[in-house]
Amino acid sequence: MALSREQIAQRIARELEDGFYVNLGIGIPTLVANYIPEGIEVMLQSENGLLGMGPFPTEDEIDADMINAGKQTVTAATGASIFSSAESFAMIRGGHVDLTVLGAFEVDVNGNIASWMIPGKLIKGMGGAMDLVAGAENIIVTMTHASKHGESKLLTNCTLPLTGAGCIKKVLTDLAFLEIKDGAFHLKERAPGVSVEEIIEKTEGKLVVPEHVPEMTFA
Amino acid sequence: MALSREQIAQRIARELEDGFYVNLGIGIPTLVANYIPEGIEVMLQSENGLLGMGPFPTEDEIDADMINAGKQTVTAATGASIFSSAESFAMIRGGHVDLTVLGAFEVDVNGNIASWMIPGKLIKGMGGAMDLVAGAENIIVTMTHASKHGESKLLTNCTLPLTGAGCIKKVLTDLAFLEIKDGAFHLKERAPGVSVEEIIEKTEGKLVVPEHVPEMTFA
Amino acid sequence: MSGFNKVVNSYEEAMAGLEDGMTVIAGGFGLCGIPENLIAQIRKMGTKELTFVSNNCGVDDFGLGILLVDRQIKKMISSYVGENALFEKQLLAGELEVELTPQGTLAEKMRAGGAGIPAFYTATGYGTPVGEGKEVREFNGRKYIMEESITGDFAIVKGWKADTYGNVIYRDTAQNFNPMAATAGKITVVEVEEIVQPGELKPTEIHTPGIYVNRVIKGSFEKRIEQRTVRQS
Amino acid sequence: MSGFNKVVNSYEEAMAGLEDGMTVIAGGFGLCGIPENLIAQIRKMGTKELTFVSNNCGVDDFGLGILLVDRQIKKMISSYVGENALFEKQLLAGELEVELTPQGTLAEKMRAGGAGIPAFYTATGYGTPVGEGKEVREFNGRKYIMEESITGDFAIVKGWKADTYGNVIYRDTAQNFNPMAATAGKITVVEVEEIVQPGELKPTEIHTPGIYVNRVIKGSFEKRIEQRTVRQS
Repeated sequence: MALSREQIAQRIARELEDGFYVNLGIGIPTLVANYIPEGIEVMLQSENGLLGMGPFPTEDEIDADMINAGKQTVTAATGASIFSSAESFAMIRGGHVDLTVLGAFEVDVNGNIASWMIPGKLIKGMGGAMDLVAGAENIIVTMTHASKHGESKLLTNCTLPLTGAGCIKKVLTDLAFLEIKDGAFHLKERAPGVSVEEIIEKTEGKLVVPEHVPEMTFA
Repeated sequence: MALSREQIAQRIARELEDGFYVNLGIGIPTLVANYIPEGIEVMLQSENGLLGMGPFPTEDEIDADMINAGKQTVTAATGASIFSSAESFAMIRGGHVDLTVLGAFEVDVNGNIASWMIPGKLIKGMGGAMDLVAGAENIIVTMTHASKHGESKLLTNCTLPLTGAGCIKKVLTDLAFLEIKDGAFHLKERAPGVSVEEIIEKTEGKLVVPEHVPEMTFA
Repeated sequence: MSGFNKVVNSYEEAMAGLEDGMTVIAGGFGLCGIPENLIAQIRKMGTKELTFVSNNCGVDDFGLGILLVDRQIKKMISSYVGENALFEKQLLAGELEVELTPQGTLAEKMRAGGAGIPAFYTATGYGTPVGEGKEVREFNGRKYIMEESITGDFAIVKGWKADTYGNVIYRDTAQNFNPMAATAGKITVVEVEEIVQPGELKPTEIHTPGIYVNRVIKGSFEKRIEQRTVRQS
Repeated sequence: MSGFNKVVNSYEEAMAGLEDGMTVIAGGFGLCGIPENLIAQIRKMGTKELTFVSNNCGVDDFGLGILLVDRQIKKMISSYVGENALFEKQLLAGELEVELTPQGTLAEKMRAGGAGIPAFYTATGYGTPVGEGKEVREFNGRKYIMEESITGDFAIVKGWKADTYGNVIYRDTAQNFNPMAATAGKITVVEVEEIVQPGELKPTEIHTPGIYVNRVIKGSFEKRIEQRTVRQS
């Protein structure tokens, strides 16, 4: 069966290492914060200028001057630092963030990503996404494997305008965990009960399938 | 008679306006701080990261962490701010300093300045001088009009390696105050008792002399 | 009165000199840390054909969004816009121009503008629509695009506290774009919640040194919250 | 123990991994705010052929000057050097290479290095020996030169206080080049006068966020004064 939103977040959380500075995009990536494994500490970077994002505030703690990049009210964790947008993107662009997790419309075998613009629809802007994908060494893209109409989002060439070129190495979909290298998707894990055949069928870009593809397990 | 060091400082101080942010170079320029006219307040910028330099400390106040760009112990004036070298030169390069005063070996009719390097002698470095002359709109260069051997330092073309190109508009020597424009030095004032003839003789670059050249007066 | 006293006592004075067709750089992220009263003053003045450099364009009835009502904005340079209906309408009708700029590039363009750096290279946007028409150059085997800096005729900034000399500190994440905006205006106006005497702010804690600031005014602020999210206590 | 605990307990550990031929970026201006014990540790290790990026090179028996004794420095990238006799001797003998860089350009090169900006344009040095061989480009009628950023294998930094997560604040003008140096090292080592617990430094007052810092060590400091100038009280 396809992974639930929570399972996607759980699987991504396994990529976290103790001491990681992590930027989580809006949507499913935000849920990762709920599944940080025992014994591991990470610090969340919010690109509006906060390193060490804490939980949402209680009613009493709400403060208009304390928000995250999703414009939600938040708190600062112990040991947090707060700084300007220029400093925040110096961190991001300079490659100091250990892991970035974000959503996308499409990725392709060359590590290109399209996530911000659908021609013909109203364009609201890229926000910090282009900086995040250009700056990070270690990025996980999370998305559904195919559209509702069954069209693959893992392509030979992205069809939508790009957010970044050649920068994506890991993709987690609702069906599989894949790595991108040498111009192909490499199937690493599949969702519980999802067959390799289904993944092959729903992957338009070149897919390398090893002899054994382990199934993800969830507690 | 040629101006004394103190008179040079006094004359420069007349260029100060209330509310000016000023960077004073090492040597004679530093003395300007002693002659700030009544009713005028200026803030001194020290390029190592201090805006609002105060007087030297008393013995009791001395603090190794509080120095100026000449590496002298100083104090912070009321309302001072302290910041990094990058921020300090953002101010300087960005043209936010209202007046810069510095010494030089040579200037020429095109506003070029040479102040940091004499080939064949040991080169210690330009420090912040190149940034200061490139960043400021309003610069006063102060120097002796001629060398001890009588060779002019106000030239058609600088002979020494430049500190900056086309950036100097005002020069105060021990003999005269001059402005540089349209490829010439324009004589504006002369030191008390110094003849226009002497200034003409000691100025190698093109010199424009108006009908009347007022004499500087000192209290 | 000291030549360093930047305090003005009315919003008319604060925005005096703003003219049709000018470029205004504004601090703020979403509705957080926006100079709300300076924006309201621009609304009141009715100045037209303005170009705004700001990460966002407010919402329908708050922030820069209120300048859409009388079509005061000609162009937005922003990373994310369209949280309001009027914006969308004017954009689709071709009455409003938008130059979408990645958030980090936008912050750096403002900083560079204030710091006398006319252009810099970044990998952000290479190979995307943002990079089209821009110079591409390779450094150490990687491709970068050249981005030019931004300066404004005015910068409008929201601080927390300022002293009368214009030294400013910001509160929490209301800092965001404000310090860079402050450096990049020919005339920089800062509105704050509290004005203190010189010497009351610690020199090493000042975020924006007064050298960047031309006018300071004390305001009172609504500080509207865009996404009110809470946990149970 | 948290993965964010950056504290090390010996100078050996602090500088572990430094190898011959590496590039080290050092904070400090003159003898103010220099990482004096980290420098002393490099002396002790005897590492050779080092390139140092630092505004100055100390004096004969203090600061980076002490690394000249055993000829540990191959090259200095600095704005002002030569406050010591040994430096002069090695320079004239061709045993030491110097790349003189304007002070503001040097600060910006470090910042750019840490911020993922491979190059920027500045008017500083145009038309001078510093501009020779560098690309010249005109923006708005003025000429600028392209300067490339700097990063180091190590950055050595002197802070005032740090928390165990590596958040650092600097004291007065001992800040100088330290914040930029901190961003530009593959491994950034900060020595401080006091280590506090996370939460003790106010988030908006932190000069260097811990994300840039790999190791923190508490030292004791001589803090030598170069030009002792006083007034009568």
